[in-house]
Amino acid sequence: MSTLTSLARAVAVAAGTAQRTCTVRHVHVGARPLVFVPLALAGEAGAPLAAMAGADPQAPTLLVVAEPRDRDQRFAFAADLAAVVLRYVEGYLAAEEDTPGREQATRYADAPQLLVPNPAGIAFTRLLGRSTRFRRTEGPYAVPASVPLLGRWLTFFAERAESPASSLMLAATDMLAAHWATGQSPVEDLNLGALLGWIDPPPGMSGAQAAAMAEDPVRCPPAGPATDPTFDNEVLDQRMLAVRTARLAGDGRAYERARAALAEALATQLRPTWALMWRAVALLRGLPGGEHVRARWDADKDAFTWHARHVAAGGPPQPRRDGAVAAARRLAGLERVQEMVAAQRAFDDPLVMAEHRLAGEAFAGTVTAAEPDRVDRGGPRAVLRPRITVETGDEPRADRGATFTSPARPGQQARIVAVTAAGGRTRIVLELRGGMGRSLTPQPGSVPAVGESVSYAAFGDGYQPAPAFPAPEDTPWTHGGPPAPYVPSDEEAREDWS
Amino acid sequence: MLPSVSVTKSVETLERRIVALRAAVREAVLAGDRERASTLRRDLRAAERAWDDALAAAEAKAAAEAGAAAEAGAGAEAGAGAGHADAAADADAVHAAATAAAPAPQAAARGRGSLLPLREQVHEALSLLTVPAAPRLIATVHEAFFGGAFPSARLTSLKRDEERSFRAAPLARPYYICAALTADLLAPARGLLAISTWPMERRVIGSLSPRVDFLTAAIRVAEAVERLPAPVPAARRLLWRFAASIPGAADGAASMQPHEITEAALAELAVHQAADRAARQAAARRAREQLGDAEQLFGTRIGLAAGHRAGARRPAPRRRGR
Amino acid sequence: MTRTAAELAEQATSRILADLGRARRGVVVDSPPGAGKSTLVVRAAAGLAAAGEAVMVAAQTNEQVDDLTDRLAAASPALAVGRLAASDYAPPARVTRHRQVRLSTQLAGLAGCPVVLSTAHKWATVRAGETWPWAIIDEAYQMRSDLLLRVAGLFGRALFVGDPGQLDPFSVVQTERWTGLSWDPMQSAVAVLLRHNPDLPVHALPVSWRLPAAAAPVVAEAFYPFTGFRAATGPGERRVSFRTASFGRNAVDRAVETAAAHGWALYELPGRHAVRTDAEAVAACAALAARVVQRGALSHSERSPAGAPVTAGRVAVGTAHRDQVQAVRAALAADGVHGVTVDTANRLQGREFDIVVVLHPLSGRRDATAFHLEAGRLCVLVTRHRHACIVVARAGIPELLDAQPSAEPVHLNVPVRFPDGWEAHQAMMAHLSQWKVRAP
Amino acid sequence: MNGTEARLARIRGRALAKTHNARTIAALASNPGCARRAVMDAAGVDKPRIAAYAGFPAPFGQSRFALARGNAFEAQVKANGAAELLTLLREHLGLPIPQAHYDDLGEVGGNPSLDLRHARTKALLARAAASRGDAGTMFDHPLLRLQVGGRYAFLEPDLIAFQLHGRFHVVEIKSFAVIDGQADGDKVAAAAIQSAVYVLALRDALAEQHIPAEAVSHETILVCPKDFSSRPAAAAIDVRKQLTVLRRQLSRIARIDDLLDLLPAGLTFDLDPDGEGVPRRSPADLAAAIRQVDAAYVPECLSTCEMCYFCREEARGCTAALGRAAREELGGVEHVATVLRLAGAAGTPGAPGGTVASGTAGTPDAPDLAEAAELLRRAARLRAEALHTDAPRAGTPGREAG
Repeated sequence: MSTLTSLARAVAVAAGTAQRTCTVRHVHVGARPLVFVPLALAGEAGAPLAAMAGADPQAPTLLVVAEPRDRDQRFAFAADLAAVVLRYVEGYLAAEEDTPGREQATRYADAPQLLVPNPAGIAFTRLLGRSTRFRRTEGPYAVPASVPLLGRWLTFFAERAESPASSLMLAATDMLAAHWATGQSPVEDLNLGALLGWIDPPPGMSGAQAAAMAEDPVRCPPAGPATDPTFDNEVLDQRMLAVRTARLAGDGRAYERARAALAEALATQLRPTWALMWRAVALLRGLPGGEHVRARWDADKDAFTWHARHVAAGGPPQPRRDGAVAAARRLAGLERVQEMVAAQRAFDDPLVMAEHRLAGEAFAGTVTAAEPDRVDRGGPRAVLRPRITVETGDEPRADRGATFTSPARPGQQARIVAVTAAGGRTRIVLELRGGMGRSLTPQPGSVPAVGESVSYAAFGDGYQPAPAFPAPEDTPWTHGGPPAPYVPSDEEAREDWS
Repeated sequence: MLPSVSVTKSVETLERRIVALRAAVREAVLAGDRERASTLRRDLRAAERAWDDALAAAEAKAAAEAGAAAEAGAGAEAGAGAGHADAAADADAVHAAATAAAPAPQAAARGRGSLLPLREQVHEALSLLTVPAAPRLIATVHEAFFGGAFPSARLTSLKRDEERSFRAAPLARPYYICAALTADLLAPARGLLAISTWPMERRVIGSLSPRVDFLTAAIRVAEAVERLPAPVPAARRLLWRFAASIPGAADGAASMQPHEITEAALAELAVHQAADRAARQAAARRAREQLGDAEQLFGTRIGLAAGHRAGARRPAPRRRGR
Repeated sequence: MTRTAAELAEQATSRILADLGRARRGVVVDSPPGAGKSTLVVRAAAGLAAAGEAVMVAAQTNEQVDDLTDRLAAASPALAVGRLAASDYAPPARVTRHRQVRLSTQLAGLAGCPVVLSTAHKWATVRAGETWPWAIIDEAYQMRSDLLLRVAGLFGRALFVGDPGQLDPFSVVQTERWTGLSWDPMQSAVAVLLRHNPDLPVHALPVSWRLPAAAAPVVAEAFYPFTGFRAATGPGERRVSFRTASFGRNAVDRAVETAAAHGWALYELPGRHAVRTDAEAVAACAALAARVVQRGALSHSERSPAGAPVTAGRVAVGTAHRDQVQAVRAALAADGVHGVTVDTANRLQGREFDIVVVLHPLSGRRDATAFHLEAGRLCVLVTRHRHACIVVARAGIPELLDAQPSAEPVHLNVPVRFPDGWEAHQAMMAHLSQWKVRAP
Repeated sequence: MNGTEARLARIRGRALAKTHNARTIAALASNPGCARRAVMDAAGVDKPRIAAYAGFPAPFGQSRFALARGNAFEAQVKANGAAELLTLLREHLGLPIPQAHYDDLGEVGGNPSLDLRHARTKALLARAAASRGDAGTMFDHPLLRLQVGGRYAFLEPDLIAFQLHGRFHVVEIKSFAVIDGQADGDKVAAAAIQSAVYVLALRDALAEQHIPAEAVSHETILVCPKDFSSRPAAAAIDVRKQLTVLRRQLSRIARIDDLLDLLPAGLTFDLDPDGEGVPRRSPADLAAAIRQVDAAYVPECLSTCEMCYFCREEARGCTAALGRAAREELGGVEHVATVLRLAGAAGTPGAPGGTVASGTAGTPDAPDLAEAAELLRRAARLRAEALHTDAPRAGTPGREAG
């Protein structure tokens, strides 16, 4: 959040509809995303109750666990879900492409994308992955081979969802809230129906009215995984009881009837969210994609390729938790990615850049003077060091010596030489290096010309190399020493799923 | 979605009514209007029953036309009937014990088949355990070793019936399912059942007795498991639940050995026995001196003064699982 | 008084040095503000070197490393000192003036130096060859666990020194992925070290040479509830006098004089909610700092009983946010005052001044966020001064604290952090309110 | 009944006073700045009923599945003399084997009276404290009391454990799962502050018998299902911070008079029930009465306070309704309308950029708004400028998504 987005919220209140906080889309939306809407049984850890899943808005697959406390039925659910998810994922294992910049390296030409309604949906996916990926496929407590495989893929998606650069798994509320500001609070934005109500209210309704309507759990069932308590108490409980009763009575027909009635009851809770999900997808597709989105999606394709090949090569499932080295390495990666994405968003999107300008981390203005051919002969050899003067109405934190970067010329460094403020305007003299070719005269257009309107930021979207970490087996005594090598344990395999 | 797509007008109207009623009930609940909610709830249940019966009938009819009239019709009715019969009882049982997987069909069948009256099934289980026990354990033991399942909820009323019949005609029966008594006040110990023919020492409960009785029960169950001709999963599950709470009894459900569990239990018993026996003997002596026959079996109660009754509402129930 | 304080400190130090000899793995030393941390590091390094052990010294910033290098070289002129640095590093005079200090970007270039100093980040780039018998890690509470992971392979045993009361290291990444893990990479180097080696000896330096007698007790109570410490000097040993009289006793003068007399002043602005760069508050900070300089303050202390001029360089203004820094700098420049240090708590860590003006993190705030409440932030701000500290705040902070909801999530297997920011703020406000000067 | 109590009784009206429990006491800390909530809690007002009658029923409900799971789990770990719990305590508190005592304080001599149970709880705890561990280890359904704003609230911890040569430990049993050593931080926080309530009450009970507070450990024991099973696992929780928070809030409740003095004398939330108990007071009139007491609505209330929908409706148009962060970022300005006026209405749909923003619209009225105005105008100008920049650097066009 920033003053700019908060102002947008205020405007939304007055306007009665959500306001954009981005001019472009900063996430990748695939051509065939897999939408996954899970429901969980209240009170139990990751106990699936039902789900709607599929890549075709017209043909969702409905999965139901008639008796969620029955271990076998839960694994049956996992197997059914695996059938949907794995078939979808395998669809991306066909076409490959060369990996640019790497010799003889190929990767898959596209990657799957998993969309859930909200962050809780991601958390549930992680739990489901955790509870299935260690299962054994033979011996005691055996499950179908697809179950642990599903667990590994769900875990993969959920872990990618932690990276701000990844679009492999996204929550609809996150995506929408990142591009629009509503007239309500972030807490209330977690309600997908209310959020969409603000962004895209039904004709003849204000965003506020649409949001209010979406808060009525009877008319608009919550987007899960938690179900509405009154649904549990007044509907679900009776339906489940009927199923159990029919089974105890050993009456096959009554059992089928009761099961169908339960499925229908759950479907009523899932269908509205299913529709909302595809509306969200359509809204986001309506925005033009930011310039760096594709590069980030390429990184997602690499990650997908790596994991697919890891699985194919018989690699072990993801451990329960990161070891010392893995954790440190992952943190370093996340930190680098986070800075990179923040910069890329700003470079792609003037509205995002505006937030940095307001915060004094960037400025935009007009070039009032330029010495494109200036050469610095102070050093051992002469170097091209053009200078330009930019006049801006912004109030940047621009200290002498600080280095800035321009979205228009990301390869070029601009060092601040002088800053003079007068009458609400600030004059900033910048010395440029790089991105102008080899010779002592700059390539045409590589130095901003007088009159050109430019923007500069105190951050660049440049790539920093990953820091070096010890190998896991060299974990030092300060961090508990080398970890015991991972061996899947019986306990993990049999861990009863209450 | 439903088989009832191909179905009579009545079912469709019923379905519309059910949908409407469900919404109405939930709205009433959300609005905090309890009275209205419960009225609507009654209508809803009625509608749901009607809908189910209508479907059953329809199917039966279809089946009949297919020429399997007698069999299918009977099945459907039995199904519907039995269904609602259990529904009520089962409901409580299930809510009292959410995590207990519903009994497997065949076990259930055997349960219904068992001809013994409930009090004798309880007697069977308690006699195996040889110590006072809670309804839940009694039910589990009976299902594991005597193949009869009964919702433990039904046992709560049993003790009251026994006391009534005893007071009507004392000692008319060879045994009564009676209470265990708290050692301090000789009052009925909450939620424990015992057999009247047991010595008083066994029926009074001191502060160590729950542990001692748990260990004793573990030994009896272990012995019973060893006596079984063929392994019964339910019985081993039960034994594992004991073993898991006895130091050094077993490493895992798969690898546990009944005799090792017995030894471990005996080892801990040795630590508690003396202190527990002393407390129980003293209490038993007091009981025999101070109490009449009925009180010896069903305990005394500190009289509830009106004031106390008023103050006796429990603290507001605490939300769980949130 | 001072003598016994000196004895106390000496005892502690020699106990620590003795422990080094016995240490199997290492020793941790908690050091309250200005308690002679660097002195300890220098003595330990020299001592180990004298005993024929090679020592690698790691601090967190080049400035810290340069300070240590300077002091070590000065303390043991015969010792060959290596200064490992990145290629773009320009050594300051206080380093280059020592002939015995050798400079290199490669460890190979420093062969034969029994002591080599560098930043932890530079050390992390050194390929682990043969390991150093000893390492000294300075500012270890500001070093992050994952950085320690990268350097710990270089040494066998280590002395960890740092101030537990200051700001924890932080990350821009928000995740609970590692919460509860003993090796959570977001915790401090000392935290991870002690969770895996709970038996390591932990010492505490008992005497603060920086904080005056007026400050030590309240700071100790608010921020170091378990260890505590005392001031080296007694009441009245640190004074501030002025060479010029006040021109018209306005609130600013009264605040400056209150601080001079008592070591503390709370300059209270009328209570209201304000933007972060609250113009009045910013102006007040600038005016107070300026006035201290303009009035030609003299600091009288054990170092200079006759009094040393409090130049602009000996005055600092501390804030919570960078935009506040910028605003105060602008205001000072407008007043034509130059040389006063203005910076955020994070950047003031480890620095020392005679008089410090603090813009209270909660001043004008409507809600106290975790950031504003962090005990370490306040601790840094109110422990930079040798003589006096003037806190600028809008009225209403106690009420704000009272209305503060307590809703932070609680995680399993995560040691509770003490002191609690809320408690620390309450304690400081309660103390400061004695020295309140109301601004018009 | 002293003045304050009489006053609170009048505010509450004819309705029965809601007795506090650990959860409601813990909730005191969730929004201490809110006078409305403080007064209602102190007076023991039935907030859900009031909110519903005023037309804004609380959005909270609980699934019976969660309820059932919770009760079943507690029953399971406490079954057979708390056999499962004892195993955990032996690991965590290092209980020696002989300490396996179990006392059920759920009723006394078959009598569930709260006063009897409380008296007996105190007696047994004192005996245990005086003993050498041979007089009690686990106390099931103990009953404690705590004074909250002049009235006593009865509290029932899940269990209290006594450790030889050691201390009493409050044991809290929850049915949310601990998976790979971690649980939902908010749920643990709720459990921690509830446990802290019990620690306070337990210390009070012992203090009456001159047993020092240290006899009750500030480490409480949380018992939860492990991973995806129903096997219990235990974790120690340090509740020192929660204890200070609670003491603070309880002392505030005790100082409720300061708040009452600010309220109109006749204020009452009485529903004026007729013979059958049917309210005769008009909802509008009740709502008016509620508005007499200031609320401090923030979106966090939506998950903690039964009055939240009422207050949210009241707060429409306030920046607070957009969240604490937003209010802060909008310069602490109270009302959205003011924000927009100060911002020069720039950024509203269709409004041309800089011109309006830089214009003289929204000259701040109060001096303390001047800076906010400056900030907001700049924000509005930047926003408008960016929104009207012709070519956002769009790479791939929308459809075949980038």
